[in-house]
Amino acid sequence: MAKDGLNTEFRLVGTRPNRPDGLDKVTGRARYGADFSLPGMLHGAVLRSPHAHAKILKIDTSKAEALDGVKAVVTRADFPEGLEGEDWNLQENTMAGDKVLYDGHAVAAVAATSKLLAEEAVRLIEVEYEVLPHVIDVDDAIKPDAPVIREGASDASVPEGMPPNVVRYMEFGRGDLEAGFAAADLVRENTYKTEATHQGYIEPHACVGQMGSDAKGEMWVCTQGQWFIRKMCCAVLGLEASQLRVTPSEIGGGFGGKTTIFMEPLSLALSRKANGRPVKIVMSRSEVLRATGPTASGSMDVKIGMKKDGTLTAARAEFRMQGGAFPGAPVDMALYCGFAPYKLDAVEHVGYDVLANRPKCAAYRAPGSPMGAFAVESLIDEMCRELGLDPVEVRMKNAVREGDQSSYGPKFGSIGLVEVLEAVKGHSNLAEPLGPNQGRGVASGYWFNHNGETSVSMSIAADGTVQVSVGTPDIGGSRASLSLMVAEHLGIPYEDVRVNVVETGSLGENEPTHGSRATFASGKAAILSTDQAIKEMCRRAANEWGIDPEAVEWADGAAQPAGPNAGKFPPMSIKEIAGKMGETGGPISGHHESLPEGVGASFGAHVVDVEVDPETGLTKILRYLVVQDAGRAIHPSYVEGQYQGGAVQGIGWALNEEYIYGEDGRLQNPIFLDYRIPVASDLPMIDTVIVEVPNPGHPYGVRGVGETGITPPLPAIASAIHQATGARLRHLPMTPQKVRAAMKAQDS
Amino acid sequence: MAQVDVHLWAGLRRLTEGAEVVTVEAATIGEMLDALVQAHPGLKPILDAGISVALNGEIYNGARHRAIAEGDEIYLMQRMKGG
Amino acid sequence: MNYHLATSFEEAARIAANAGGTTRFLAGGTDVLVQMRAGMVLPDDLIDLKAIPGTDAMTQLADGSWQIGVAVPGARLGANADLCRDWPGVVEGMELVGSTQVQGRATLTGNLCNGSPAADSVPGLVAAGATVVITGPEGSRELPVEEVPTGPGKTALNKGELISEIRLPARGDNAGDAYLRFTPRTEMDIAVVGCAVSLRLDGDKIVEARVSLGAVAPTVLLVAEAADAIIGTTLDDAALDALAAAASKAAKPISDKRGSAEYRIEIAGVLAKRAAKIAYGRAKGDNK
Amino acid sequence: MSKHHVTTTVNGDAVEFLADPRETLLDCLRDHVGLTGTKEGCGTGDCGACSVELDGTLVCSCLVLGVEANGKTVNTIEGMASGDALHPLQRKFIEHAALQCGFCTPGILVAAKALLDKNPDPTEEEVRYWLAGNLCRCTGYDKIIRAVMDAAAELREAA
Repeated sequence: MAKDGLNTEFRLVGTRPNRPDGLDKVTGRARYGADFSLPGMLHGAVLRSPHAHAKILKIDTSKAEALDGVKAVVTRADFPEGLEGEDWNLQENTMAGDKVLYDGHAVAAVAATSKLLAEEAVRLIEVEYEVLPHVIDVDDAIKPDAPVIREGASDASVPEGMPPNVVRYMEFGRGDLEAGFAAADLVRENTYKTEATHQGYIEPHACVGQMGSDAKGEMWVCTQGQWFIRKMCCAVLGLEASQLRVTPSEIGGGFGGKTTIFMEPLSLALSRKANGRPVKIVMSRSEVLRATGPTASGSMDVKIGMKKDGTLTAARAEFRMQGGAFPGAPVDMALYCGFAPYKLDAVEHVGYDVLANRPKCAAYRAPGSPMGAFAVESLIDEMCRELGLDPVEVRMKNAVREGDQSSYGPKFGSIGLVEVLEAVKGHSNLAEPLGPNQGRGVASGYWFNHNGETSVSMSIAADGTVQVSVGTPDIGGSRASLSLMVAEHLGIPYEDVRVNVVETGSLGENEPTHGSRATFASGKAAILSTDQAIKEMCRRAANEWGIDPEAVEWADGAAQPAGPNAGKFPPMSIKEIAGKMGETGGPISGHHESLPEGVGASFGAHVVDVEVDPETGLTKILRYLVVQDAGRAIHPSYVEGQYQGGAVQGIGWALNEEYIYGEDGRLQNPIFLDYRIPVASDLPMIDTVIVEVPNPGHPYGVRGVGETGITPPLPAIASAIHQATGARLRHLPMTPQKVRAAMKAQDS
Repeated sequence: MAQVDVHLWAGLRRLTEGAEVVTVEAATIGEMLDALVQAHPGLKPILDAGISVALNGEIYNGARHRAIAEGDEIYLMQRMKGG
Repeated sequence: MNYHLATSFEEAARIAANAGGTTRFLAGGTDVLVQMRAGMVLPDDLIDLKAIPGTDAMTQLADGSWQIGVAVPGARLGANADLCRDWPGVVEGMELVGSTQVQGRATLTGNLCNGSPAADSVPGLVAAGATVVITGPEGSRELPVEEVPTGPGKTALNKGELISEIRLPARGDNAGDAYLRFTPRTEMDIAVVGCAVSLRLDGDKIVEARVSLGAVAPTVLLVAEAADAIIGTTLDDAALDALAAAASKAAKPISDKRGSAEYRIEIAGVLAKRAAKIAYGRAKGDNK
Repeated sequence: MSKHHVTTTVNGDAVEFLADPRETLLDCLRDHVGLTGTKEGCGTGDCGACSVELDGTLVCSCLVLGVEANGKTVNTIEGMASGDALHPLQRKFIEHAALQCGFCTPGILVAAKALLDKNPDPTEEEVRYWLAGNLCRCTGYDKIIRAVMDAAAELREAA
């Protein structure tokens, strides 16, 4: 399969050693966000709006301030003015200004000598509101007469005359759409809706912030990106970035939701007001659900033309998404990813980013892609059924290959969609017979994967072991995969490499662990850093041997004469070189920083079998198969883990997860009891097939595997339910009640 | 200095007198973006708000320094973000 | 908040009767602590009952009836083979309350006193004909379980009163009970609808039955019409249809985040049929 | 609002602390005893991250008051390994890659141990239902279930 000509014989890459952080994590020693404490530390609590939309007329904090043990209270008045663009959005979301924009919007914060005291003080803060009309649903929010959430929030992309809550507008495509639809034997158009879901990481946001009157500060925080935290906190508080040092804790899940700030600036603002005493803030679960995350909700029209043989002739998508009270719904990514698996000559995309009275949406695993896939893949499946075509064959027939123009514009480089679909066709799950009330669904999914600013350092210790400093927090096992690659590259044991996720003072800026970039980008940079050290070790050996450094090469963990002409010397191991580096020129290290190039996109396809209880509409997942192109699986266990975890998040989104709002605009399900993420007994084992079409842009062929897996479950399950019941659900989640209603509508 | 065709998204046509592909002379992504604004000043707020550039299929946020060459495939895209 | 560790029900009643502010009794704590955490209830006085002798006891009397202490957690009901044999529907109702962890704490009495119409353990108790002993400043009284809740979050207990024991009647021969609930997830969920059926057979014929529905009205219902639909039958298809119709007719639910009224009415009938079949099978000696 | 003096045994050690009666056992373990291995994911008994054993019974420590632990024994994740020797469940979790972020892991290990102590030969379905109160958002549970089943098998062989 080495179509890029990469070496496929590896000593370590592709093996499954124990993860380096495993012992700490099974013994309770690993330190997460809420596990840090400092001497003199205070505890913070946040007062949040009970209204979806209201003017703040007055905030009276005097009773709270008078409470014994309360050391600081902050409101928006404590923040600098004059911010613009996304900086203003972040500040406004951190702490409400003139208006509260959603249920859960922060209004004030308190630091006190105990958590209980801080909570008591919060209850003593009196806020006068003038409640305003609110809007929750995206199709309501886009109406011309909808309550206006913020005047002047639209950017230059929005033409005159659009409804007031449309803040971004986009339109792109190519080809002759009319001719394409005319050439089709079947043209179908439908509307699909998805509800907002939360990333649902089990660890609530937590931080300890400390800042004195000199505006020098420190922060310990659970985050996907310490430099993002630094940049955003400094923007919101008007601080100098280099004066704030941010140390990432172990992170208890993120899935995109920990790439931005929420209450982190509050801890710094409170600390500064409390004479520099550190302030810990730990969110409750209901705060997490009301005021962080979630993803956008979408309302999506899709129109597709198909020939009798399954060939797609034209496609059009018009997506409307709300991402809360701020711009940023991933309608763009949804449009880019929706048709990405298909070769199309005529395609048009239209997107609206719409404000609504909900929390500011944050990235969630392949942001936008699951919604786009739900709409597009569902319609493709409906048309396959109507024409009596095999859904896998239709996907194969229209599959994009290397060199094809993507639906969104640029040509694809090396991709593995065809290989993925071949693996699906050959899998035994497709041969399993289906019984009554059972159905099977297939869908594809896409994610670009991402590069991003990356800075990595490595150094050789005197005993020949190696430490690597990276800036991408390890969420799913990246320290294991990075260690494997560096050890492979150096020709040393896996155990001899320690990868540390370091604080902002230790490296240049790094983008967070997001977009499936950590193993790709930090991995590539780690290897390039290692190359510098290898070059230096070869030079030291050459010096010792008295030969030209060019005549030394690195192999099997040692410097070796390159070829017979270089002279006869026994290999000089890394341990030997390291042991005397003090006498041969000092420390040996390597460093690399760049915007790494060579990102390889990842396609996947899922097959799900379900059984639907015809009397209750309850869907049970019987079998689940994930097939995805990893490029190369550095540590296959953690690649499988990404596939399985992504699939189960998608299953939750498809079946039960949703933000439920009351008439009053308040979130009705801000606890895990009612925000129903899948539990162990809801699921079967999740079968995986790792397809490896190596990415030529990475030394070991890595593509990035984190995101694609959340995408196909939404449409795949809808299609399986269709087959099981005859009813097509076009509005997520497919709760038992909705499935039952659709079945009844089908009967009548 | 290379002459390159920059593919915009269709929604920007109203800012470019109807052009969806704009040909500019530039040696880097940064020069390319500046040349776009020079040719069509209406694009400035869009570019300032943050976009991504797909250069031969590789998607960049920022990277104004990145060299471009004759014949490169260039698409402007909405700002890329990941989870 | 004052924390009291009472050593007798009389003492607990006295503390509660004399308390000025918000008072809560603490047994398993799986509702009270959640309410405290959410700031919904901030008690001034919290009276822990677990030090009262007998609250952790579960006894079968000579007449076959059962006395269950107010602090006996769900996990212990399930671990008692005799109780599981006599009242499997009561046990399975309690076992559906929360997770394994919650089962280590949550109690029948707490689930009842929380006053939720969706409480999973209550329909089983109602169908079983269970009663509670209430201790208060004025002495003790006994009340059928179905009369304890008076509305969502409300009970028939007066100030200073608390439940001191749950009584389950003797099971007797040729009888069986069952509880089923419907939830979108397999576990960790609140009933959209719950239904318990308890019945006794003479040969193949049902001679006694009680049917109870949860989450379809402000309180858990005892539905006599549903019982009447199957008494005197062998639970044939016609009887099952009549049962479902009676259950659906008795259901007067609201529409909320957990389900629409229309859906709940329909599911009440579905669950009644399914629960009756299980109870019938158990009465026939099925080992389920 | 006086604090209560609480005497307990935690992981075999005698421990004393002062608890506000509103503080949960979870708060007390983390803030007063210094054992932060037990995690808070929800505070409402819905996620299982705070699982501990209280007098041998598996409970959510967020649903127990600190004062209720007086005179009782508490076992947490920190007491699961004996010295250097990991419990087979801990070892199998590492070997099977049954954790990603690891935040739910302590609670799942404590809960799984309680299961295997009671039922050394559980079926997959029994494991799934026993652990239904332990939410994991990273793994999709697959590798967790496999690790528990494998640890059970190893423990049975050793027994």
